[in-house]
Amino acid sequence: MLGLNRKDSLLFVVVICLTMFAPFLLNPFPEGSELAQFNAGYPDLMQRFVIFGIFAIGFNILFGLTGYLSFGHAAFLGVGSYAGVWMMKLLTMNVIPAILISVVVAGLFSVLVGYISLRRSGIYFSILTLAFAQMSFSLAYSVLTPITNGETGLQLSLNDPRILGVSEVDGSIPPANLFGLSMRDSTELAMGNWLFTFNVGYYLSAVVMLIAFYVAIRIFRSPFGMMLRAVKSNQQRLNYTGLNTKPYTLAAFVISGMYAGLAGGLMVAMDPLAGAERMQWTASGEVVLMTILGGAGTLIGPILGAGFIKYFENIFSKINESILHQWFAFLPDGLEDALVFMVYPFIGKGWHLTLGIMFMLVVIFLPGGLVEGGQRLGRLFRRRRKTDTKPGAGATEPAE
Amino acid sequence: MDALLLQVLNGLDKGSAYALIALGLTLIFGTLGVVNFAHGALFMLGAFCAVTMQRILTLSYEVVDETRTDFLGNPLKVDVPYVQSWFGDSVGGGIIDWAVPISLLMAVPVMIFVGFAMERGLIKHFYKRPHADQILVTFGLAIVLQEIIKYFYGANPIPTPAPDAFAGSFDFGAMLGMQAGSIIYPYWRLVYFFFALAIIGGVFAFLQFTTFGMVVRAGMADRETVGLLGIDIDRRFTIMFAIAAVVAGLAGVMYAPINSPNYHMGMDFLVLSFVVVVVGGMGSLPGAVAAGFVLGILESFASMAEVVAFLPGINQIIIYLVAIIILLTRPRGLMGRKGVMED
Amino acid sequence: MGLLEVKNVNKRFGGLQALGDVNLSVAENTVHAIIGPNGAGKSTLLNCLVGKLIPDTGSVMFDGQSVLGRKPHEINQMGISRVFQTPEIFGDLTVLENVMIPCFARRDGAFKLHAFETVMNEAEIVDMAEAMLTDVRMIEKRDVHAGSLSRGDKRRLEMAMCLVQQPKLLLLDEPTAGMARADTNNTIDLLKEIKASRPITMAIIEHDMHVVFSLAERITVLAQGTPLVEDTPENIKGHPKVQEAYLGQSHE
Amino acid sequence: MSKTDLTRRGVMKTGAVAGAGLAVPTIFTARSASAFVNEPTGGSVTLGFNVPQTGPYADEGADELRAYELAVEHLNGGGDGGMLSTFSSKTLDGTGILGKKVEYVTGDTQTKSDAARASAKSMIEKDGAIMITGGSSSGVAVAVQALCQEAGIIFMAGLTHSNDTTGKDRKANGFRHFFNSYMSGAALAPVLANAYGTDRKAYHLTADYNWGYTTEEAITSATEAMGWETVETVKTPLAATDFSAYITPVLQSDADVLVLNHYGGNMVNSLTNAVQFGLRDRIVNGKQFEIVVPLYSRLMARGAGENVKGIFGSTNWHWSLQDEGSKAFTRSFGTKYGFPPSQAAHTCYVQTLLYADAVQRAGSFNPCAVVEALEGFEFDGLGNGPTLYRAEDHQCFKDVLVVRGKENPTSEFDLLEIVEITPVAQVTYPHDHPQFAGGALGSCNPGV
Repeated sequence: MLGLNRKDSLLFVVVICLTMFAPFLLNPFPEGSELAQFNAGYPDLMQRFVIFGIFAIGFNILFGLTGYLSFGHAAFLGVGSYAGVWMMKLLTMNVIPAILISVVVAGLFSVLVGYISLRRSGIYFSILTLAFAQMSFSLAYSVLTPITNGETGLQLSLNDPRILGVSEVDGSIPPANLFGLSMRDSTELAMGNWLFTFNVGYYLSAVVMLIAFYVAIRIFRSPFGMMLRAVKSNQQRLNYTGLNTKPYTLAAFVISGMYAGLAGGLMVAMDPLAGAERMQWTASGEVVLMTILGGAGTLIGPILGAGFIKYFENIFSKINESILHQWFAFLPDGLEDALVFMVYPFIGKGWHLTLGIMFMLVVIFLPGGLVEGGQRLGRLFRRRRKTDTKPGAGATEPAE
Repeated sequence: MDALLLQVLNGLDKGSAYALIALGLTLIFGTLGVVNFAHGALFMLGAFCAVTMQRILTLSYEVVDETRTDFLGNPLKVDVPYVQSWFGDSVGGGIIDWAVPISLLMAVPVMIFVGFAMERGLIKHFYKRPHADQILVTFGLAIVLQEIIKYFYGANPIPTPAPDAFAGSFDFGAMLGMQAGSIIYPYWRLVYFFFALAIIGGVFAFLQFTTFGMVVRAGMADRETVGLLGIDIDRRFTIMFAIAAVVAGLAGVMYAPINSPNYHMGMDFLVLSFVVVVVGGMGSLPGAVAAGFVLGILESFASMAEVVAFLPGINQIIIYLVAIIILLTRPRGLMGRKGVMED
Repeated sequence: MGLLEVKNVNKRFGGLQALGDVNLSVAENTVHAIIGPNGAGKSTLLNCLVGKLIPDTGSVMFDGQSVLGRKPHEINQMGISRVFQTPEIFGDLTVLENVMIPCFARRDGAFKLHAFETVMNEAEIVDMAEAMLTDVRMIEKRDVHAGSLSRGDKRRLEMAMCLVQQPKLLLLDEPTAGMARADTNNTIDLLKEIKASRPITMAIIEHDMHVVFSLAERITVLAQGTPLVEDTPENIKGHPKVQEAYLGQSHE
Repeated sequence: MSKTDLTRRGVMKTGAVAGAGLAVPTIFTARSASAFVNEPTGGSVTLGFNVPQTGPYADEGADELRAYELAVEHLNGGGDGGMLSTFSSKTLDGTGILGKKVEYVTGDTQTKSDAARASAKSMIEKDGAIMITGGSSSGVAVAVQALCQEAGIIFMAGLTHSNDTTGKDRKANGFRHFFNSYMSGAALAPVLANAYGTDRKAYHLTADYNWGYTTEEAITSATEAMGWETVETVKTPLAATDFSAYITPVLQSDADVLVLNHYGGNMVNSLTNAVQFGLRDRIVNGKQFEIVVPLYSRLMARGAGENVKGIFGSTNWHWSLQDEGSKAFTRSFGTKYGFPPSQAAHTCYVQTLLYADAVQRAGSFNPCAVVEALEGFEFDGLGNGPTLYRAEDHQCFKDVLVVRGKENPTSEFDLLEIVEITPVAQVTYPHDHPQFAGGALGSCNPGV
């Protein structure tokens, strides 16, 4: 299908289904039930899942294939966001130009950073990218305030010039749209006690992510992708084979920078604000963690990792003490309090702690990330089925 | 001129902190080959040893003072530290006053224990794993450590003043025959600087003049070979890790009076320390120390109003800018060796 | 005029004169061995040929063009391939992919952004690589990860990767180092086969005299960074200078 | 199992669809569902408390959260009623808002605009919150305020002191009870002139971001109007932890006052460093050297320990105020939690009450009705004397406190003493004042 082999086609179809039916899949618990707290099927979080998915897919093209660990990738996302907001301020609220300019500007910026940083490898490369990103962040937060609006973040205002559009509609800023279709519009579907929300912005992001994912698969399976894996494996041999590694790594760097810009542009399209913290080293670190957590070098891993982290950030941080008391209300008072006391440090303001513990557990027990967890489960399941039918038939699981 | 001299002095204590953290970081990297993102957290734990010691010394019982009222209008309960009531106001007060230096005594065993536990329990299993995994697991650990501290001590900075004896500042200006008060420098920062020199000197002497240190240096130069010599390198690695933890911890204890400790101070220092280590050259101890001081002093220079007026924002980015320039002109940092962490 | 002309090449490392006035001429379609005791400068010379090192003085001409100042990949594109002493292969890739990469390099040059083709759809390249693997009798291992091959297979694979580029000059750095006698003989046979089947020039650095005398048509003896003699194997065998400098020490 | 967060989504549980149990899909769009976004239709209404729970302001956020919980308790008729009894408007009677029980959801702003907006959005989209409040920095307040404007939700700002929140970034759906940089300057300057004289040379260290800029501008213009001279203004990086490099140049200047336009951790460190370098022991131009901290936070001042003693600053509110409202609030907060509330807690508590009261008076949760009810609203009994919610910029005008670090604190909470209660007239400015220029409220947005 679409030039993919059977296994990749299958994976792609699965991802298509997951994203298209996400409003159902992420809302498994009925409204009003105690577990509804764990529902993630609301537009903002679904958008974040796919947007950070794009970011991580792009990062994985660089890190997963070439092994170059960039610690400053958030800078491209940030730069893309700023470009996107400016496009909305100056040109039109249609999201297409904003997204395009985000990709272009992030691409150009990554050419500059990549050209310089790729002169070094290993940790020296990481520190160079980190340095560029931190400089971008610091400057955006302070002296570049006229362009970036500093601490507050660049946002739309009622007196933006907006050449191909209007500055305001009845005292409000017009919403971001795709040829008139507002990103904020949603349709809701009620089935029994369940309520599902289908949001225009989410589906736009999801389609973009599917395209991005498809492109990533193609890159992984292309000669170019093979060269990038060769870079990771043995640069010296590649040089003595007549290939110039620099343009390959630079191309990978720029492609992944453009993915970051695309993610930044989409973020702006969903929510027209660009904050400087997007470029901070913690944000760069986050995408590294997403990729490693999901499984670096695998196709689906980064998306899983992105979902995992964003889920924690948005769902666990919102559980508070009174919700805990509700959950354990059926227990005797003393036990209820004891349980709340034990769980409390890990939720709400303690969500960082839980995340830290999860990082450690995953990396200790699943060296290949969440994908490896999935593979192990699959193998376990398959082996059990195999031993039932045909004992002794060992299957070699081709690596993703 | 005196302005420059002042900034050099300022750079020295900042540089001391960078150098001490970077020293431990590069020691761990050089011997164990582990990228330790939890090293900043060790620095933070050290600072909280000082906070804890202060809390222990000021453990109090309550005395109700009927003449005054608290915010709700009830009789005021006044806390009287046990130490003060046992030893009398002057001696007890003096002991409390010296909480930070006293906590050095506590910090050493605590940090040795933390170092041991970390290395045996976690880091050991990651020697052979890719650097990315090491980063992830130590980063997770750093988050866990700082969240635990936050749970018990809150997010706000906690004041841990230096003993009164060191409270004032030293008038260099008057000493050098310049106008009095033009160059002054707090005593505690001087203490910190000399303390850092002593620790750095101690670590170097240890590596230089003991057989243990010799093996470790050999290990840093060529890990494989030393492993082949049949020396029990594992045990030495553990000890090395504990030493690095102690260095970071002591740096943290002594830093507490300079800026009130808070739970995220480790992360604040972590990134800069990494830059310092890399600029110094991965795995090079003298490089780390030199880079610490160089970057500390440059950072101070860059924050001078004259410089900022000329290059707006330079004070925000100087360290990164210098790091880029150094790495582009000297591929492996100031004193790095070839082939270390380049793939 | 040989295919490779090395003239007056000097290289110093600090106080050590690694190469002193080296002159060497490798004629087209010959097998030329470079021998000499340890530290004679053989590897340094090789590194100067492929662009890893730049000589202090002198010239290295290949096919009428200077290789000096060119990057390793450019020199390779001129038609020089190198087999390393410890096999340099792509351990994370499969055997077939290992061979396909030089095929791409040969067809597309030093860089091409072919990000949208699919590797396995490149029939021409796959055919070329499979044919090569058949030649070196490794076709049955085409889907194995190269990192898990035996040392002999790795060397064989590396040779296939070099040969598939159809280089004008193949540089072999101790191709039988660390091999058992049987493997060594296999390698000799393989190299003979290669030589017989196509027009190719080879320069071999080798310790093992058995290999040298089985293959070489001309031999240059290096000692302490300078060429002692250059002659045919027959003449080298009895040459007194060589006996003294080299064979005298290491021949059992 | 029966206690649930009834929200817009709560309809699903109690409404017609639920009983049927037949999975007959009902499709409707948000547009047509109700008159305004998240209209509460069940027996309860959900408010969103968006405060920093991680990061440097986590403790301040925790205090805000305590105040919110207290406010919800009082609105629902629990506890001792707190300020409900002292509030000049008597519409709130402890039966929730418009008879609906008040529920709440919490979120973490992380003191980052992005995270704060994500959290606010989840409250709006997932939990059906009708109002968002909280926050501990101006960047977050402005970002969330803009989001609420777009989404059609009321935003009641928490602790935000930058002029921009009700200046160039003001929004029709957003309201601020807290005071601002201008007010700090206007209140502080006369007190400073009184204490230190009118012939002073000030050196400013300013945090390098929006709030720092507006505070520096406000303080310099207010003090210059009193006759002070501004010798130098230097920006310091937000990430700075050690300010020695910025403090020492002060020694070389002929300044005799240092103004620290810093907040939170920055303030703690810069003040500590300044005292370490002996600035307070200096005599310059024949005068005692002084330090001023324009915006005081008691929570943060604790981090600076002894160093705050005798240092002037301004604050929105302090628990030692003796009016009935403040006493009532301090009493019920202190009884519940065991320590006095911070100014952040106070403003958050008051904002919740003000919102509830506005809804009650308007008789509707419709944001536009609430905006109308709050605009130009005059009230008293909430701790700062008679107060006006000005219609033009949605800023509260009330008395401002000038405080000084206490020499002999009786407890760890008793760090500040009130020097002067600056009357509201002195801190009032025209809504088109240059420091607030460039913004427009726009029109209220009910979200549909």
